[in-house]
Amino acid sequence: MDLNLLRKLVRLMDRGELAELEIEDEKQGLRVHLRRFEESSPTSPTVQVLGGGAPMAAAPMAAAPAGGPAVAEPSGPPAGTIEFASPMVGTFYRAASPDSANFTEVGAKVTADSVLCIVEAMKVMNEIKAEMSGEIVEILVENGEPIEFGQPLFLIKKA
Amino acid sequence: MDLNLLRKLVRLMDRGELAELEIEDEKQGLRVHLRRFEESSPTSPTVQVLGGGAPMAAAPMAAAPAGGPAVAEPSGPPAGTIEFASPMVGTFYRAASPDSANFTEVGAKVTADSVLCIVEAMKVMNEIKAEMSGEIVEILVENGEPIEFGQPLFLIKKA
Amino acid sequence: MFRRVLIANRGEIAQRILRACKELDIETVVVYSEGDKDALYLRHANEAICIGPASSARSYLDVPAIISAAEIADVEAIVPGYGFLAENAHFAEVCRSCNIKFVGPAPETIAAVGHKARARAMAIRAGVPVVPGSDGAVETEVEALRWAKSIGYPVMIKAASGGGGRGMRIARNDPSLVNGFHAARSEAEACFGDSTVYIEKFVENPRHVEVQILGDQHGNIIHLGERDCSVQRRHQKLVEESPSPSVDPVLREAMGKAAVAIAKESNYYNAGTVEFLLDADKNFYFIEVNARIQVEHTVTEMVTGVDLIQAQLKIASGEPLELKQEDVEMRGHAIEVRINAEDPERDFQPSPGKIGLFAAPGGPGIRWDSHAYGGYSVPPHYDSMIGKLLAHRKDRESARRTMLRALDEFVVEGIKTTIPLHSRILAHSDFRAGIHDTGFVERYFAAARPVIRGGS
Amino acid sequence: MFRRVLIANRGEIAQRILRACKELDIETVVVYSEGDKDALYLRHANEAICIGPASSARSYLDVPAIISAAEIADVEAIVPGYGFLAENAHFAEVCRSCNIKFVGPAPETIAAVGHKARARAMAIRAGVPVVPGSDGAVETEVEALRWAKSIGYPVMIKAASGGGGRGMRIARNDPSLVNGFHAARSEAEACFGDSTVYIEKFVENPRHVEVQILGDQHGNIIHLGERDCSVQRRHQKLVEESPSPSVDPVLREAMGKAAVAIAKESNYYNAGTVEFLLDADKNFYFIEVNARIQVEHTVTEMVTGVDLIQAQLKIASGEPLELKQEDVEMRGHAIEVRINAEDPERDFQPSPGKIGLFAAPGGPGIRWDSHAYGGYSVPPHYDSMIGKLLAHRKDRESARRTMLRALDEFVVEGIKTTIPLHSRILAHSDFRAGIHDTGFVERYFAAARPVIRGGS
Repeated sequence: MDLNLLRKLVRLMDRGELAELEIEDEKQGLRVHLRRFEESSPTSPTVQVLGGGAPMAAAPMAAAPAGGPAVAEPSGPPAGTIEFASPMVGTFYRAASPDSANFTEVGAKVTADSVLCIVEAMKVMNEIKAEMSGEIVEILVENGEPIEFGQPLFLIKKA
Repeated sequence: MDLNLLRKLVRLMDRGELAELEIEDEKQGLRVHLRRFEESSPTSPTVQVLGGGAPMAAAPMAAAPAGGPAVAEPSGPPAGTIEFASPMVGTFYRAASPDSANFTEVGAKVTADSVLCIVEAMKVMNEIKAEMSGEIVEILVENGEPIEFGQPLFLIKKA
Repeated sequence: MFRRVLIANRGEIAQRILRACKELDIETVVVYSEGDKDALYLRHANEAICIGPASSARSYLDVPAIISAAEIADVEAIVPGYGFLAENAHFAEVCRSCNIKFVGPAPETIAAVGHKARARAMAIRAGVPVVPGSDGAVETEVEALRWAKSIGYPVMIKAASGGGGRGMRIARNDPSLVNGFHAARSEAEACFGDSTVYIEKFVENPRHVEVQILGDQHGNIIHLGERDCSVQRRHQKLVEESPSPSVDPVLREAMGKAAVAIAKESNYYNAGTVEFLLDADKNFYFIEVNARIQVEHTVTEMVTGVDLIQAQLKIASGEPLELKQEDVEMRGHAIEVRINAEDPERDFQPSPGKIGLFAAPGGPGIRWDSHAYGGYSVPPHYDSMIGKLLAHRKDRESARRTMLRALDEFVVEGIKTTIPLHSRILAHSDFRAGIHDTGFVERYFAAARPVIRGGS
Repeated sequence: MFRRVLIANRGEIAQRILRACKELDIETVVVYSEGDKDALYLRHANEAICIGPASSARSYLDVPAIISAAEIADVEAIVPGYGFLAENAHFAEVCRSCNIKFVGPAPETIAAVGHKARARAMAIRAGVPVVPGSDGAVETEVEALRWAKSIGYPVMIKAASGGGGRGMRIARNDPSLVNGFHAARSEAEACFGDSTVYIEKFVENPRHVEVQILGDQHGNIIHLGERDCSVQRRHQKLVEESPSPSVDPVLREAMGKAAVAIAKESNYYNAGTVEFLLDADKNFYFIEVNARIQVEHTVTEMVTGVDLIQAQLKIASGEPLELKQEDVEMRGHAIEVRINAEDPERDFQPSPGKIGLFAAPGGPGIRWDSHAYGGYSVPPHYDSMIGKLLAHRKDRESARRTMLRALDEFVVEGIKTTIPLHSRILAHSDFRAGIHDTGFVERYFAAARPVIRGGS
């Protein structure tokens, strides 16, 4: 049982305001069912895990990577906006340090020189600039999240 | 377990204002069911996605009947004629013996009972009858030639 | 060696024979039905002859059509593979009368070993244990009790005309024997119009272990160790391996000697298999002789390094065996799984159709025997097996792991296959421990079967 | 053993490493460029991370991108495969500083064996023969004549700054040496602005024979016999085999000992290769050490039964070697051909594009290592190799025949490949006799080359 995975799933539910999440991964012999309290009571998600449906700890092989099945690719950005993709693989930070203010927020106007975020790669903090003028419509990744090359970070409505 | 895929799905739900999302990808052995908190909007559509390309969606029942696809047949006989195919594998003879006259010739009229040729198989001389009325337009194989099952032997213009 | 032979089969075994012939520099003529006319392996033969429509009865089982093809193609021998006409003594006889070599045993041998009672008698003459039994009709309760006492419980009461499990009763003591005797007789009368029953020792939780033999036309016979085929579903083998996890060198030698003794008794030549049941106490009992190459010959090829199809061809052409018994060495461990176009989720119903994306496994330790490829249409007319996947590694656990990773990387779209079932079988703790018996699949994977039933 | 590793490569070797990891129960993270994003093997990894655009310089050769991926994926080790960063001492150093195990030798070893002069000195210290030569600039005719006398004719005069055959002269006697000396100097001056030349023994019609070694981090080093890679085109290997038809057991032991001595001299651990030239009189001369797994490691795997990628992983994780030298046994003969997406009819120009109908060979004795399948698009950005086909049989002639039938049944539509060329190479009488040398392909198959030249 991978607790890390569960933590990530719960975080995902929180961010996506999910009430319920069910996953069955036959290859991993894994079934996960998570349900959160309905709106009113705020915290403590109820977690129910049904592990190892398969006879043995089945071959520890895994599921689809990014760029796998066609269903994985959601339709593309909403009309009038463009996805701002990460120019490198690394860790995404919204601020220069834990104490600093975020570089940008939803609704903020940005110009070509505006720093949008930092991507840390090999201990180097790379400031990522907007390189266009526009307005931040959505921030697609969480502070501290690992990101791939080419992964969309922001939705920007171009000026 | 592909967290990226899940993240994208949650974002998709968010954008599309989906309350619930279910995916079954048999190829990946993966089933995902996500449900979001009911929001004020009364009509939350239940969306069910059956994904993974079209592997099992495509009905796995064989198409090709015994005769095989018609397209495989090269161009086909000239208009108004039909190909008379060998009902067995063997050796084709135009006459009952080297001294006898041929059973038929180009231009001859035949009826259902007319013997067209002999196919020798396992030392047995099988008389092959026309089983239709018509006129011999062309003889497609040579005397003494080995022939396959289904090989066209004559072109006949049906009466 | 033959200059030119005819391959009287289809699918993976036709492909397998083609490969052996090419490596021996033998010209090949392959016959095919209209149902197989687009198969890629036909391209690899020197000649391909259509012998009939898709129906097996009018093509691959049609003796005159095949002999006629052999005559017009002017071949010296016919290679039958398995299934179809491979164990048909009449066909072997016709080949002989047409002066065409049949790549298999003599017709007399096929007939003898194919007859259950004669084969059993042969085994007894050869001093090989058979499942103890009454060897004939048991008429009365008293007789039944006498036989049960001499054989020892548990015993099985079987209808002489029976089949498919009907008219069969297991008895573990005298009262259940008496009840079972009458019940079996009534059922046999009702089902088959013949109340005759006989009594046999009931072998509990047996393993299916078979010995590969090779005999030439000069009286030399050797064995190439055993295969374990205990992973079966309704007597259909699903997974085979060599060596058997239940057989040690002493038992191997005993079973090998028994197999060779039976083969000698029947003047056997060709590749062949002697099948045994192995009980929990490592007693083995002769079941039958398969007078042909078998689907699972491949696992023996991997561990011994002997090409059995090439060996068959050499034997049929009159060459003496290249190996003596002491030259046979088993190296490593091989596991084979049968990839069938079937849906294990729906009672294994056939799943013919066009294959889309297709990527067979490869890499170290993997062998793949198949005629399938992306774009191939699995015809609905024949056996559903589309290939055999083998893993050969230095020991059983390594072979099992290699097989699991191979199954995991196998991509077949468009049809259902037994691939996911095999992943579950190989991951099962009983299989891993090598303690599974012939009831293993029904016991643990039955649930996967009748989820949805068709209309009938 | 590692719990989780990153695979810093692509194509067939990424696939190969994935397989080894799965069999060892190691979780895998594979990095990929946008040019490879649709590759099927990415699905088999636990995680796949895009690290850059198709250009190698910005993806598979981009050290920060790969290290960054390793950090966010939280792996214990990086497996480099061959090519790209596999023999980059700086990269190995960065891994060490980031506390990530590099699955290869120590950075110091990579640097030492990668330096031509240092490697040569190391071989001399280890008592291993190197190609005899002046070991430095030859300034005058008199010096040249003295060296030629001590080395023995034929000799080669080479430009110190040279490459690609320019500034090189072969001399077979004193007058041609004097002429060649001056000609080479002028040419070297003209071409490289540096007239310095040196003199080396000219090894005529050599065979390329290399020895596979395995060393652990505890000082144990063994060799796994040799590979013969004499079938080359412009120093690109096309066909490899083991054992070499030119090496007998006595020579094998001598070359093996030499390889191990050099490895010890450089404190080598990991899988590695020591390359030699073998002349017609069976004298061998050290050329270089390849401090990585090689493309053709597979032929050694087939004949020894050792999984070299698994061995690399075990070594890097600190395990001692499982085998001692006396446990190494070579069994049978393996031949490998490289299937490249190239057009041998058009000077081997790359032939990327989408594969249509695709059916790889299978059956007994065949191993197929590839990431390709029907529908796969061979990207134009990388090496043209799409797979390695191996035949392993009991002896060389059987392996050759198996390979020929496998090449014959190989169907690849949509792109051009080296398959037809390999059929011609393996059918050639010199190859069959095993008497081919490194000039073999240019000598007999040159006609196939310059039929049509591109625009440049």
